[in-house]
Amino acid sequence: MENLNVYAAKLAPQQESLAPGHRACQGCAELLAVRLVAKTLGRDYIIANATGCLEIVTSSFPHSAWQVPWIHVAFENAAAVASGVEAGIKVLQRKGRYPVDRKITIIAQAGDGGTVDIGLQALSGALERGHDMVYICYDNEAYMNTGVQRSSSTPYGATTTTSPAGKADPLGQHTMKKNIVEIAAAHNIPYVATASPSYPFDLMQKVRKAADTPGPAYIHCFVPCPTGWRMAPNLAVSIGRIAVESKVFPLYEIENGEYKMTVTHKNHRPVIDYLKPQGRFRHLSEANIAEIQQQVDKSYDRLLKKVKMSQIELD
Amino acid sequence: MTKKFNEKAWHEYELGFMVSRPGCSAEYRTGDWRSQRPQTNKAKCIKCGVCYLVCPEGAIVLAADGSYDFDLEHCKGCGICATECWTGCISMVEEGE
Amino acid sequence: MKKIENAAQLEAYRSQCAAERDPDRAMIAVCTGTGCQAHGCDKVVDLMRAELKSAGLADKVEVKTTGCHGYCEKGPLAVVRPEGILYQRVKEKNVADIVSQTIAKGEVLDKLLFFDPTTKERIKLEKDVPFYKLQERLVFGDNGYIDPTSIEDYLAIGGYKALQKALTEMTPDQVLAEVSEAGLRGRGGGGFATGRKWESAKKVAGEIKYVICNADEGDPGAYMDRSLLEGNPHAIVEGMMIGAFTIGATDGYVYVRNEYPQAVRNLQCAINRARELGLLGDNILGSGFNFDIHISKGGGAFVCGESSALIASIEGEVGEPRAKHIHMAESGLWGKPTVLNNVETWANVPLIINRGAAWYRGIGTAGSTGTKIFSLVGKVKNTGLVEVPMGISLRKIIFDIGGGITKNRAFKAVQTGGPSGGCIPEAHLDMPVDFDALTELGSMMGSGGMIVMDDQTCMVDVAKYFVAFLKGESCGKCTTCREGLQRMHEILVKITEGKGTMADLALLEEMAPVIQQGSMCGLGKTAPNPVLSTLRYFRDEYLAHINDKQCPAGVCKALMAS
Amino acid sequence: MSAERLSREVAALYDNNPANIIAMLQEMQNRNKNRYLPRPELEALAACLAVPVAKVYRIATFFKAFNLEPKGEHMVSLCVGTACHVRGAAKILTALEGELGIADGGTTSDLKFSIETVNCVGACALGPVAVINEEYFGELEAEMLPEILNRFR
Amino acid sequence: MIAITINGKKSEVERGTTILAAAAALNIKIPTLCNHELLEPYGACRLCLVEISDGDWSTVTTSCNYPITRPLVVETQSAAAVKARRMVLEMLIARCNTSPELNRLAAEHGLETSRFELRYDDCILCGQCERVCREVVGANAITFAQRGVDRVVVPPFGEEAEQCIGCGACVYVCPTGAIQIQEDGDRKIIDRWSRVLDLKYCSACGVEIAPVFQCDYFRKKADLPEDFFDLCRDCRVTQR
Amino acid sequence: MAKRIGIEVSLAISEAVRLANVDAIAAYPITPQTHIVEHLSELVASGELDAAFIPVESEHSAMSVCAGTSAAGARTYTATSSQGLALMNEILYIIPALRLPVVMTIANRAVSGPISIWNDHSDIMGVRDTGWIALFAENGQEAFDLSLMAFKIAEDHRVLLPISVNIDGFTLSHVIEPHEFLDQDEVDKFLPPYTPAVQLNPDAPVSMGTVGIPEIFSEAKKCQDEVLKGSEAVIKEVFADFGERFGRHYKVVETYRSEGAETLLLTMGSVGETAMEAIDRLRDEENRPVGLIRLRLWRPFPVEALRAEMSGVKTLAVIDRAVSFGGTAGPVAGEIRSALYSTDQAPYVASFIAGLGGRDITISDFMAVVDQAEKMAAANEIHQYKMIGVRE
Repeated sequence: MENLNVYAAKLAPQQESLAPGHRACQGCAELLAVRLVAKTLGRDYIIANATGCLEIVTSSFPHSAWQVPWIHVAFENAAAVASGVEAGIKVLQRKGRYPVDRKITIIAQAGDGGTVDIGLQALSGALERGHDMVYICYDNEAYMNTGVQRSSSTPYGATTTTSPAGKADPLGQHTMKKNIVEIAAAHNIPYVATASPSYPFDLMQKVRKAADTPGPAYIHCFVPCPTGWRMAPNLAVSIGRIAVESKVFPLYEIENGEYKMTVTHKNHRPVIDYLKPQGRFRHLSEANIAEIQQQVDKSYDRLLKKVKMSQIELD
Repeated sequence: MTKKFNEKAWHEYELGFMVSRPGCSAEYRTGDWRSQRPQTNKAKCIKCGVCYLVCPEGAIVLAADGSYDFDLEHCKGCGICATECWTGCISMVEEGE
Repeated sequence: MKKIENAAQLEAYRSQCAAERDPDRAMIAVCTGTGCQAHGCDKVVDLMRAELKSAGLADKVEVKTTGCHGYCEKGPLAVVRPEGILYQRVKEKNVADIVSQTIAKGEVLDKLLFFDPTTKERIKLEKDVPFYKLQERLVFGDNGYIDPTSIEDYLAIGGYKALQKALTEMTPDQVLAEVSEAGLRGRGGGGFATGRKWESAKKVAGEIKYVICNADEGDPGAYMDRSLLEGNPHAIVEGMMIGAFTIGATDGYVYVRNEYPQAVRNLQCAINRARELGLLGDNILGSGFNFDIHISKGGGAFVCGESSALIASIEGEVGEPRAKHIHMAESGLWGKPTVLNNVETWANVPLIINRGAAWYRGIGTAGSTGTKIFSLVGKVKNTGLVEVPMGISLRKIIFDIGGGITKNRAFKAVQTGGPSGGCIPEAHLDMPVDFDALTELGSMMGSGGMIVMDDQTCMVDVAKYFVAFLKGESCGKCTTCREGLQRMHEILVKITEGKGTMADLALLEEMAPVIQQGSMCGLGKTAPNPVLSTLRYFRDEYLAHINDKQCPAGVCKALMAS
Repeated sequence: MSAERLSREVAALYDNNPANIIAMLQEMQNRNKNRYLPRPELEALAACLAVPVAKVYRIATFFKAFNLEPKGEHMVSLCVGTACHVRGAAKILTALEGELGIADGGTTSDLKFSIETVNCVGACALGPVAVINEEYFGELEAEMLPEILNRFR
Repeated sequence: MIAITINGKKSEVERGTTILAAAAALNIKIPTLCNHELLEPYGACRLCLVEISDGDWSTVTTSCNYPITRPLVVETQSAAAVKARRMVLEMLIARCNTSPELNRLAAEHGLETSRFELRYDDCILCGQCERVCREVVGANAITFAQRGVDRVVVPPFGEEAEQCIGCGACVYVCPTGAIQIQEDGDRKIIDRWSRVLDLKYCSACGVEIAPVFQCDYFRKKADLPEDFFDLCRDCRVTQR
Repeated sequence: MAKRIGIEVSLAISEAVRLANVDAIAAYPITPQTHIVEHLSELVASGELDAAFIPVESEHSAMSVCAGTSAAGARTYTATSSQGLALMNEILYIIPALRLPVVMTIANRAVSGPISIWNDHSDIMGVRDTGWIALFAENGQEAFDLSLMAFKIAEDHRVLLPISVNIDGFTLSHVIEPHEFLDQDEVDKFLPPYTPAVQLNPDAPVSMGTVGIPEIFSEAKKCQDEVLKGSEAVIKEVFADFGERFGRHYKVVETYRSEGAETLLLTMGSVGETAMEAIDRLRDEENRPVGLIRLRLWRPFPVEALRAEMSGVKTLAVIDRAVSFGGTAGPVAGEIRSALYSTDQAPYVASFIAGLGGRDITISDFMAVVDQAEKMAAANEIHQYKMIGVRE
């Protein structure tokens, strides 16, 4: 799907269920991703939103950017709230007290903090219970809402306000980004995918698939944050593309256990292309970069192996 | 004239302080944030819609001729459209120019 | 020829033409319609002219090659005027006798006269032949008197008088009132009130409007439009001009079948002659009315008989119907207000203007005024074109005019309304024929095809035939029409092969309303009619195929062996 | 004549107006001795009128009047309209196909004959009827075919 | 503005709004396979049948091309409408049983199988590809051809679609997945249109940009410099 | 009217929830609440109750799921205790702010540490200010009746607030008592299905839980408080309606033999029954003018109803079952002092803390409390609280 580009863009669903006037920063790829999700789902969906950038910028009283039902309860429980909405609607439909003429998709959405850190338990619980919902993590790789503090999704070598690179410790973040996608997949749910608004059709197709899949689905969406990543806002989409082209953020899906790369490139860029435009990596030494290149290659190869393995298994 | 939201008494708000006007954020003008404004050279526009799809604001709207206009009420001037444009027909110009 | 600039000049020229054509002068009118041509009329004409010449009668007796007289069964036809003696089945070998006996001596050749099988008598005069006697040939009758390539012939019998009257003595509103009052309904099939149609188009403001003549006579078994176009093209031109004057149109189009080359030629000739005389063009008869007519040749698609497809085709697009929720009176050809009527409808217009609405209403029934031309074909003795007042019974048409069933076999059904019409059984033969009665019987008027079937016709096969026809002619745009007809055909094939089940029958009946409701244009909307009407009246034949594996009429090959 | 010249000439006859494309195609086909529209001619006409080839191709395949393959010198158009059908046109078709050794829609290898079935030639009284080169042959019976065809052989 | 009631929900619409659009505005979905909001209403698939009524009068009609010109009551789930849609779907799945979208709709309408003989076509002739190529892209690379049961969408003459720029708009709109686009080595292939296009790669980073033909097409259309597509968008910005 | 059945109180509560035809239950097991949710999941599994039972992975999620189901428009129930309630704490604040009428049974239990599974009121006192309506049941029948009435109160469109029905862990939850159940059709008449004022429905989208900027935050809190206070009238209405229908009458503040009493004991929860024994003995054997007052409604605090019972009362001995560490009194006593402070002839309020972490409070304990309270009153002793039975 992703080798579509021109004109298909024009033909994407025209309906917008995310209104303008939200207060995201210039060039916020998270809001772009959300807009694409919204386009895909039309009007028949309900959102449970975790606390975070997305919640703040879209729901500043007395305004709301949402044209679909939306509920925000707390930071760590979007998955739980969504699972409640799902269960509630299902039972009301059964009892004839809720419209049954169409399928209503339940979306839980949170940032990386609300997903990989504080919300991990609720996420795990909801996935395990098998609710028919889609959990979307918009991963901008740090706690941006509170001022760019590190999360367990912050990549190795990135500087944040709580993993700053300094004289004594020139690296920034020391730990490897938590592989939440694999954690989600480990719940044996029917659909898990990575996505990026830089590949809008791939993203939209995955959202559609996730919504149509009975049972829980998890989408991990890579959303460059010009503010937190310290880069020019006009590059937000571009850097997402480079992340994929440089194997930093491969786009793939795991459908009923089967791994599949959804976007592949014949030629790959070096990670330096990805790191260079971003202020958060500016302090890295050549050695650091070489190390990151190695890490990226390794995990990409590992992923390819999984793809191969899963296909052999299923054959 | 209805009261502004910050002039109402405690009992005049909606249940649970919810917002029941879907998408009313559109009333909020984010265009003021902008320092640069996108401008299209329509002669080079192939009307492909790429700019429209990648705008985080949803501030690019289809025009009658199949090309696209900018909703300057909301455009924050991020410049993604100019960067993503297939033929480079969008350029960012300083506001006030 | 100098252009005619006003009514007086036209009147003068008409008188001159009439004078040149003394009605009492001897004349042999030979039908050169398609039927007679196939029977070799051309050679008869040539020979006749030669004989007359050698007999020295060439300047006394004119051999007029006219359009179709309608009695195709008996062609070639020759009418000796002024007496009106009808010679039928005229062969080359008879020509010498006609000239030497009838023309020279005034003796009637008995063997060429019509033989009435019931009275066992020979009938001398055309008007006394049963085939003609019961007809009322208002629109079609002139065919036998004029050479279609001669505008003067047409003028001589009062041609363009109605135009003259409309342009010089009436306002468009008056013309409209007359047509509305006459109760003229579209002869193309729908039976929509012509006055209402014109009125809608007239009401819409606009400098550019169009009138269209639908001459894409696609119904197999119907050829009255062809005969009119070939035999009396000026009547159509005149009708269109009156319509154009009424609604304010500046251009007219005749969309005519490519399969009708003679019609195209004669029509083109008529248009050219009218132009030469200034009857088409700018400031017609000094009235300020400008109008011209163009011919658009169809590419051979039955669906182009459907108005929106026809318009698409004129516009140079494929003949695919478009949704017609906005009426073409508002937005038709190139988006402009358009009135579309078929050949026969247009040909009725001059009559109404000449003789008045009250007179016209006196013919036919209250709901369906005037006459209708039917093409009476199939297993009937007197095949041909018949023009009868609306309201006459089917039995009269088939048995009195048509002479009954060939080989005196039993009548089984008559199919009217073209491929999407229906088959009407014996029980309803006394039904008066008009728009509403036919619809009620599950058939329709259509353009006037009337195909008679005898007991050797298998009705399932007939249904299959029509569905196959429509399947082949569907443009293929709508799922319901394209897939539906294909599936109906599949099922009917199954039944005629003895493989049908009762479930198939149920499925047919389940599909039919969806094809009717779900299709965009008239073709699809009416396509299930043949199946529905045969199921309605001849269900036992279906049951015989399904349950007994037998084809009662002995048509379906697969069921013959058993 | 080159396809370009032909199309220019024919287009000019109809005011170079794309609305007359059907008439132009009819004209071009009539001028072709095998009464068909070769691809280069369709492409040339499209170029000449500045309309997409796709459109010309669509029209040329939609209407039955147009052939994209060469047709025989003599077109045997057999009417299978209702009146002819009830009078046994199907049998005539079978006989005709046998006589010429080609199926409906086909053309003999020597490009002498093509068979097409048409829905109605408006000569219903004569059914079953065939038209060969504008000449009508009515009240056909299978036995008559060899003689009729021989006239054109 | 004209008052309209759809499934009991009332609203006012501008004269000429289609029933489908009016329903969508009320968040009532009417299934359709040939309609696209950016394309002219076409009315080919006939799946969007609904029942409309005005007083005593009622009928089943397609909603995609029915302009509202007077107050109407519309029922999208009336017995007649659902029955008609089910039959349309039964016809469609008999033609094409490989489309997930179609099968989903069929299941939604309670259809497990079709009583008609299966035909295994993958195209349902909705014409979205043809219209998109013509109306939106303007390439006119493909067209309907023939008619009736023989109707197909093909490149002219049934050969390689020489005007196809490989944009994939047709792939995107195809409701049955009948049109696929693949990258195979250095080429982009749309099998259905027999179209094979060589790819152009960024001279700086080596990532593919688009088919050469497409680049040239746009270059000419937008009057761009010869070397415009030598760099990909990302390199054009970041290599500065 | 149905017959009397001897059944464990936890099960009786489950039956009430079943009769309420609840739509959704989200719960995490914790002693001593477990019997309630176990029985409910059985009822769901057997088909006797058509509801979604969502077996969540924590109490935090239990309450979060309840937020979801209730916002979706489902009648929602949960139950918890102690640590579980504490873990819910964050969400407990948000539920009333969103005006979601969740009903929760709290099987009251001491909060760790040291860890204790036994009964006291430290769990509910810890969430006192979250904005929930809180009712206390004294016996099984009351627990059953209040559980039914809780839905009616919470879902009243004038209220739309969550409500907790507190029952003492083990001492009430696990005892078998005779209960008079109600017939389903009677209950259905009393409690029709929940019609939400707002629900998450794409046909009328709303945004719930938007960002509360300073310009409106005080108004939001004021509103919440006013609605909570206003709910007392609705509670009384529902009590009256229930009494009329089923013959069991409840008040927000109950008294026992308080006529002419100069000293009143004040209790919440099941200890009231023991206290009654003590009062009987003091009245009948010692002829002392003592009585008992029991708070059935804890939030909103029934200030007026309490004051109305104070005429002639000289000493009020308040039994608290939780400690307000470093505070001025036991949490209930503190409230009561505050409630009576500005009234004419306010009685002397003695604060006693008893029965922590499952420690028994005996009849003689209560009798001793009366003695001690009267003495303290006489001396007008200034004190924070006295802990009963603690080894010093």
